[in-house]
Amino acid sequence: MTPSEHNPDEQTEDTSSPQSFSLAEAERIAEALVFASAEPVSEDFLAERLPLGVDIPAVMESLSSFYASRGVNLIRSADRWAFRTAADLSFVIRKDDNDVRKLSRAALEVLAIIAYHQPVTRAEIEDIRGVQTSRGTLDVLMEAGWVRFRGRRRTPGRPVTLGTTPDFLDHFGLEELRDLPGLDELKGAGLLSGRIPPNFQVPLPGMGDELQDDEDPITQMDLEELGLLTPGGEEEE
Amino acid sequence: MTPSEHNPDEQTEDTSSPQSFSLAEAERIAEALVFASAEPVSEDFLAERLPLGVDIPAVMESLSSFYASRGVNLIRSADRWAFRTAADLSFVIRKDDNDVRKLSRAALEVLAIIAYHQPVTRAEIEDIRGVQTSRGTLDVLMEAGWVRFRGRRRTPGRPVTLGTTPDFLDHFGLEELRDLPGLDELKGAGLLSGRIPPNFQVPLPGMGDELQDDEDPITQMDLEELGLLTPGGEEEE
Amino acid sequence: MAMNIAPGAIPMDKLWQEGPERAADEPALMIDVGGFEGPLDLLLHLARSQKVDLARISVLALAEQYLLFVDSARRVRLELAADYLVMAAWLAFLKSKLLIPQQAKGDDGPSGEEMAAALAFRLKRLEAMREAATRIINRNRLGRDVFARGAPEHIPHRVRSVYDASLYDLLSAYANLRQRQAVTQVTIERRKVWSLSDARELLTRMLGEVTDWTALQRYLLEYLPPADRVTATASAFAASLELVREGKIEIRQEGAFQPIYLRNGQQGLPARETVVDTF
Repeated sequence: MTPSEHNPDEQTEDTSSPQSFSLAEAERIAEALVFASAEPVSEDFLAERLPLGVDIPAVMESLSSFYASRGVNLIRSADRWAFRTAADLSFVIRKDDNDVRKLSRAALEVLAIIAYHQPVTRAEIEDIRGVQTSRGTLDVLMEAGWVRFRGRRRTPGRPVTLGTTPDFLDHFGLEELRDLPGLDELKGAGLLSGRIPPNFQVPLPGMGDELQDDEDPITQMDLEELGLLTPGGEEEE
Repeated sequence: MTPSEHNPDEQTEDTSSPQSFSLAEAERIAEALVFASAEPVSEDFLAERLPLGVDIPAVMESLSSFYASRGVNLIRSADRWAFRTAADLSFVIRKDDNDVRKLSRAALEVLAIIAYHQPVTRAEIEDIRGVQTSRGTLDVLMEAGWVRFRGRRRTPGRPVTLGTTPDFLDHFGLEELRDLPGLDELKGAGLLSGRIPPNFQVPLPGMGDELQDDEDPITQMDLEELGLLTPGGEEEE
Repeated sequence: MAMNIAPGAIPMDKLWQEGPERAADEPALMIDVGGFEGPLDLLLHLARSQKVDLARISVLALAEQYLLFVDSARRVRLELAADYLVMAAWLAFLKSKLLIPQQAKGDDGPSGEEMAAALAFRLKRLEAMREAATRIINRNRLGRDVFARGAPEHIPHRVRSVYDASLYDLLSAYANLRQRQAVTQVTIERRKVWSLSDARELLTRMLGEVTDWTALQRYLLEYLPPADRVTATASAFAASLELVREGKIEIRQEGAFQPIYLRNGQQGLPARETVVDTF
């Protein structure tokens, strides 16, 4: 016994003429489309499925304020829409088998730096943290779908730049990057303004005692060749 | 501006006394629980999570009639509750049923080789992968619109060379081929791990569309030979 | 003395009190270096123990604390990663600059005060990022506090393409493949050496904009474990020759076995001969 009555007259034929298409009907369709999906849905996606001329932002705003007080809210994140349970109800819904990714402290720090400083290169991340990013830390963030390669910096070496994804915003309940907590204060304090003035120099990481894969260690032979050790020379204390 | 206002007073402390617990609040919780659940939800399940004394059937009936006219309906089946898209809207939801297919690992590998090593011949792909590429794999990539024939190599047998399309760049959010991460970035992201042979290299993909010195353009004849055009057929762009 | 702070009242204090009565097997250091994410993290930790606003920390005191820490680590033969030692050398250099009264202005790069300010800035920035990270992670998270539709009915797809794959999928497929195909090599155990490029990087970074003659190696070697000194000296020397050849630094030595002085090459001009055009 399905309560959903099938109203044949709602399936209007002349969807091409916008005025004949009621706002309520557009809301029903948009609601159904977003509700059906676990992933946020872009306005483009909705536009493809709604009749031409429907003011999608208006429809979504109206729906969103309608749901604001309910147990399920319509949320916008990175210009995509999704239904999410209301945050204040987490205490009832919270599941025991909560599959939220545990992040290491390093990964969390790198994530924050990428979020606030994007587009940011790996070298800049290391400059901020003062330590090399261990292999796999970025991998964890990329696998989670929160961090992506954005492009390359147009500087010598063309280093790859990193940034966050729309899924990052969705996961942390942010509508857009400007909603990052404390962004304005950090900016105001000059803490996001890229680089330290060039005449400031503090040793950077990168001196990890592990050899890079593209270098070979200096051998005894090399040192002898360079005249830095006499052949068979003893080590000095 | 997140629509989910956190109303502290909604999180009433004395959930034990049913009369203080509003019907609206019970509805919010029930709604969120049914929404977030992967399975249809039994009334027992709801009763465990709602304060004692809440009349669950009444709550559900009220919710169900609320949703009856909306794009999403709350339906009961075999004493369990679930949200379903309104039946009359299935035409929007199912508009195009071609679900997005995930690329197979083989296809991803071939695509990646083509991206990094282009222009590349089929034999070279097989050389890199160490296995034969099944016909279907390339077809899938062509169908996706990410791979195209570029030309012919001026070597014996004049093998066809493959490359990526502008759609490929578009889909993967790259501005140009040179944005593909290089060896250092792959390593840095933890995608390449362990000891890497010193001669290991990741090619820097070329600038794209222009044919290289050892490539000839593909002709009408070639396309016919490749079975992509029926003899005398028109060229499709 | 009534004001005497009980030993251990400030946890960090334990670090600096190497009581002679300490049992030989007792770990002398209460700080686990492994618990720190590099020297900057350690510095931040030390700075916090000064219990003042980061903007008002005494960088000199901080440098001294850090050097003391490194010293005590060396005394108990705790192996410190090169990162920590490089920072120690740099701080020793900074300390000497801070202690020497400022010379004629403007002719020899950043003053000790400017360098100290840069360090304070970096500490502040790192701390700010830490706080930001905490604020992000404490937001309502999807799947923990806020939930998506549990039984989605339809997954919308991107416009146009029937197939989906992310750049990450693509890159990891490629990396895996290439790695699989890479010939497995016999790995020979690494000798503990400072490679030429280690040394090169180190010199470049430490020298920075320092334009006056400095015997930088002296600072560095002091903080290296004896076993590393030969290799570090050799590599640093070879690297400095390379840098001189490229015009990046200048080098001076008074005589055999005298300290080697280094300074930034060409006073900021690019290494290669630059033709100056008039525009």
